[in-house]
Amino acid sequence: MTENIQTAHQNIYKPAIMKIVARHDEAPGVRTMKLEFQNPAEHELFKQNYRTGMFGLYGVYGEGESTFCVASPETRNEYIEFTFRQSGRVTTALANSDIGDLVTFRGPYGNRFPIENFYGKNLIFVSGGIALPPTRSVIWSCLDQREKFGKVTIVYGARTVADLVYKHELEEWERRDDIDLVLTVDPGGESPDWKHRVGFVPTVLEQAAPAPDNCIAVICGPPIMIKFTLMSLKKLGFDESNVYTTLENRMKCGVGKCGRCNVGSIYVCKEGPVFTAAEVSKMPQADL
Amino acid sequence: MSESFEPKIIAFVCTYCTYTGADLAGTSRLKYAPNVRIIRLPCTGRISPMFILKALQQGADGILVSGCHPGDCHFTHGNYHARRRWMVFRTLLDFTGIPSERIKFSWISAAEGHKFAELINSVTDDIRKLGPFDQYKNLIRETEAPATL
Amino acid sequence: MTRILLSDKLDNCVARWRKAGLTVIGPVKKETFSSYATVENAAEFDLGLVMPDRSIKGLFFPQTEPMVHYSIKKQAIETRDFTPPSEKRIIFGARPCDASGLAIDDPLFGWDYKDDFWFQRRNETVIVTIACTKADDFCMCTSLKLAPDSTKGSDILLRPLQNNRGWQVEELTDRGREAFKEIADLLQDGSEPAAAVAVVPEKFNLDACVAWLQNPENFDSTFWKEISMRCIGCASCTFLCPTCHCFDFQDEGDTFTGIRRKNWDSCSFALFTMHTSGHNPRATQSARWRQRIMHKFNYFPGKFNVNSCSGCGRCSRQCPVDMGITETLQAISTLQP
Amino acid sequence: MTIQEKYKARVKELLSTGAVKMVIGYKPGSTAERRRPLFMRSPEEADQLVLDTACIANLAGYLVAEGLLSDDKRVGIFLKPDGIRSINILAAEAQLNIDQIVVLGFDIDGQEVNALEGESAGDFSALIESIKDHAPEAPRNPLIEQIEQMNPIQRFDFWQTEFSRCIKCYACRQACPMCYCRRCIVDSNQPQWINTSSHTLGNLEWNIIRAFHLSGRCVGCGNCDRACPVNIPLRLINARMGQEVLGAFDHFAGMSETQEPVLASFKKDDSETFIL
Repeated sequence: MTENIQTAHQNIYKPAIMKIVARHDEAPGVRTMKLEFQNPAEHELFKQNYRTGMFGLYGVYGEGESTFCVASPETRNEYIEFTFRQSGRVTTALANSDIGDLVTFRGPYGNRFPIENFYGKNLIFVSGGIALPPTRSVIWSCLDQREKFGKVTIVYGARTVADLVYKHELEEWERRDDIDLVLTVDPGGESPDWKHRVGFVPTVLEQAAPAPDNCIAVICGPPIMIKFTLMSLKKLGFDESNVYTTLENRMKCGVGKCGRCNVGSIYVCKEGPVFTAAEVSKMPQADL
Repeated sequence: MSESFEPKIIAFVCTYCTYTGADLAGTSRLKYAPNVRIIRLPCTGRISPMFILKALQQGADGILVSGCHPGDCHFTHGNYHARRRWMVFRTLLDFTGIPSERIKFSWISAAEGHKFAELINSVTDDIRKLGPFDQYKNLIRETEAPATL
Repeated sequence: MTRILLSDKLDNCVARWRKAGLTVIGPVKKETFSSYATVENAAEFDLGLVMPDRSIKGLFFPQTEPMVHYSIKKQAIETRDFTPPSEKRIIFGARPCDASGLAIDDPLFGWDYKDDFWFQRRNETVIVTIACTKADDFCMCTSLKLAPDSTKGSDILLRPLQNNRGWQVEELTDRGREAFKEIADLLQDGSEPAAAVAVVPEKFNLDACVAWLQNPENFDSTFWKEISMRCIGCASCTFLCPTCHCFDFQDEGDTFTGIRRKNWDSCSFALFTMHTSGHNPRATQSARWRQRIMHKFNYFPGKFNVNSCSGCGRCSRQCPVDMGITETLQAISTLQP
Repeated sequence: MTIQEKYKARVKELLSTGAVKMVIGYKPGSTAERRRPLFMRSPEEADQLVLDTACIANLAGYLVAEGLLSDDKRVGIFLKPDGIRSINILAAEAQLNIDQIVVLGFDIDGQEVNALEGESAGDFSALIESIKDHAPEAPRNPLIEQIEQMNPIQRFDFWQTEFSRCIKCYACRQACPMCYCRRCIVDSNQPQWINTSSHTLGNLEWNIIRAFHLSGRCVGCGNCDRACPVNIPLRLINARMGQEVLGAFDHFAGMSETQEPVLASFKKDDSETFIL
């Protein structure tokens, strides 16, 4: 938990100005942007504070701010990458921004993945659709210090082949022999040249059957996928306290004041977004 | 002050009649006041009262709404619907203190280039005489201050 | 022997404070509506109100407030901060429930990240509270373990004299003492007794309510649906509440220049928590009403050790369908925890 | 038998025979002069029913609450003539099926409450007709006259003073049976037509747009006016717009379930004196 962080500004709601230095279309309507700080002091603060798992508020002046996780790992904090699907007012404005344009960033906020607790353990990452970005920052945090971990398995699925994000990284991971990559698409979503699996993520996960001993699972996806993946992991013998996930809720302030992101008594922006499955199961499920 | 005041007027016009009329005014080399910014819409039926409020919000001093004569609508009756809407909206604005002299409505056909030029001149003159819409502009200025009370 | 401020000296006090550069604010009634407003002389005060219709919150956390002015240039964005305006103020005649509301929200605006918009105003404002000698059907401070003469959040507490000629002065903070130095010679010693404070009957057993709310099983109780069935989902309860603090950011302007603003928002609006995907964690009005009650009496005290309610009763007083915290907690206190 | 007892018996009968799944009425409120909406699903719950001169709220808005009528079952509701007009409009705008509504009609006449004959909305058409006929000579609110006497600058100032109090709690919208949109125009943000902030400009825009959307639909029940926590006289604007559509288009909102909405219809000879 971070205590008494004050940003460089007096006005805690004033964002940093960022320049878009790269952008990449991941899937229909889904885009990744790479941002660089314009103010060195703000960048320094970010470097000091950012840990894998935290989120930020990305925005365009005149339109507003939206919450996304930081998709780049703490081991690469020279820039910020984030991935979003164009759907509302802010994401449309972001999607219309080009390389060289200026956008805003506020953060990093929230808690982190306790990666040092994962040292020496096997890791399994499970994610679905556009929920790969939060997992991806953990994956890279671990791959950048690969020797500290045991076996690494990544299970990733999307509705269709086109909906898979980070395709170039998936190829890279597939080529590496120190990662087990299991890719799947929902039945009916496969293309003629699809060489990987077809089936829902939880089913594919059960087939991959990772051993629960000395293993940490990081899962992220739409609520329905999380629900069934958790059931599968339990079936496989995983302990809830070894399963990590990140919650996403609508946020405006990011700093525990605006009052909308809480699930029960838990403020996702302050106490989250990273939770263990054990913590999530204690939350009022109707509020998720 | 009133000598040098040049009003900002926004015109919402339908593309089939008034816009073509404006075109005709242009190709006929008719001279008219440069104070009007024209926004072209498919039909007067598309001109929502929201547009008028937005124009005022952005600092317009006057507004002109214009379309095809009754019976001439490209979509057969868009302008009949618009007419009712304007009637009601005009009363509403009047009742809330937004002077109806600042919001003008007209019918201009594609052949009425002269009427267009004359109308623009007379509307500009009228609004110029009324002066800037200070009451509304004060409200816009006030948005920079935190709400009191 | 206590220090006494006589009512007929009040106008002098106001003049003195104004001369010292303070903005003087107090309860003012205009036609059918009352609020805390800036005054020029004491005659404008209406100190006989049970409480103004609007709470004191807006003076520290305005309903809409500009935060950043932006103008987008070709290769740069220029921003101008709206730092909270520096203005020394004195609020005369605040109600104890309003003043406690401010103290309740202090930890929220201060945890980890300090909201200077709030704190600058808090630090520059002296709050002179007058103990209540009358209450109405909706007052419920006693049920919240506060009182018509609680000192929480106040810098000075005035107790009305029995003979109605003035007030006993109780200085509580340095900030209060400082402001009253200006008028030290207008005070006098006296031994007139203070009038009895208003009788506010206890309307529910708070501890029983909190115990019920803390039981996780009751989160899914059908009680929530029953109690909130007639809720129409407006925000009059949250906006009049002295402690409700939820807000929203809105950008207003055109593509090139405009203002990012902080506006009040309310948990009773359906769009408050709606995700872009269409998923809404609090999809029904009952879930939203549950959130409001839970937040005030379970989540907030869990974080900051204080209930987020000061018992002013405005939520029930103004509700278009006659709901409110009182009714809900009265109903809860009859339930088994 | 008082009207309250008569209706209580009728409600019990409706509920016990299963003719309706719910009856919406009134029960005592937190003070002597307040009444609360009451939702009765069993005959026992009808014991709380009150019907007296304090039952002034228009309950019609609850009928369009999500899911209430989606099962095709019938619902009973206590309505005054303005409420009956409201459900006529809701039916005309395809928001509800009027056959699902059992109207328990009543009218308040000074200190007296009278029952209205009939149980389906159509039974009251003669009554509404006579209200319409008397509308032009009904006493106008003197404040409307006063406002109309003002010059535009005074009128603008008058409304600014009123609107400056607005806190955008949307109680007016939520209390209004006609404001059933799932997403209100002020909540639509692509584009953001009117300012959501409650500075006076945003308040003015909001109140103008709401009044416009209610033109020719408002039945003058006064729900918005009563709901407003800062006492803005919303009724004045809506009443003025009601006079306008009656005068200009002979439109009286809520005559029947088949009445065409005034702003979605037209006559070729509508007045157009103001058009250049």
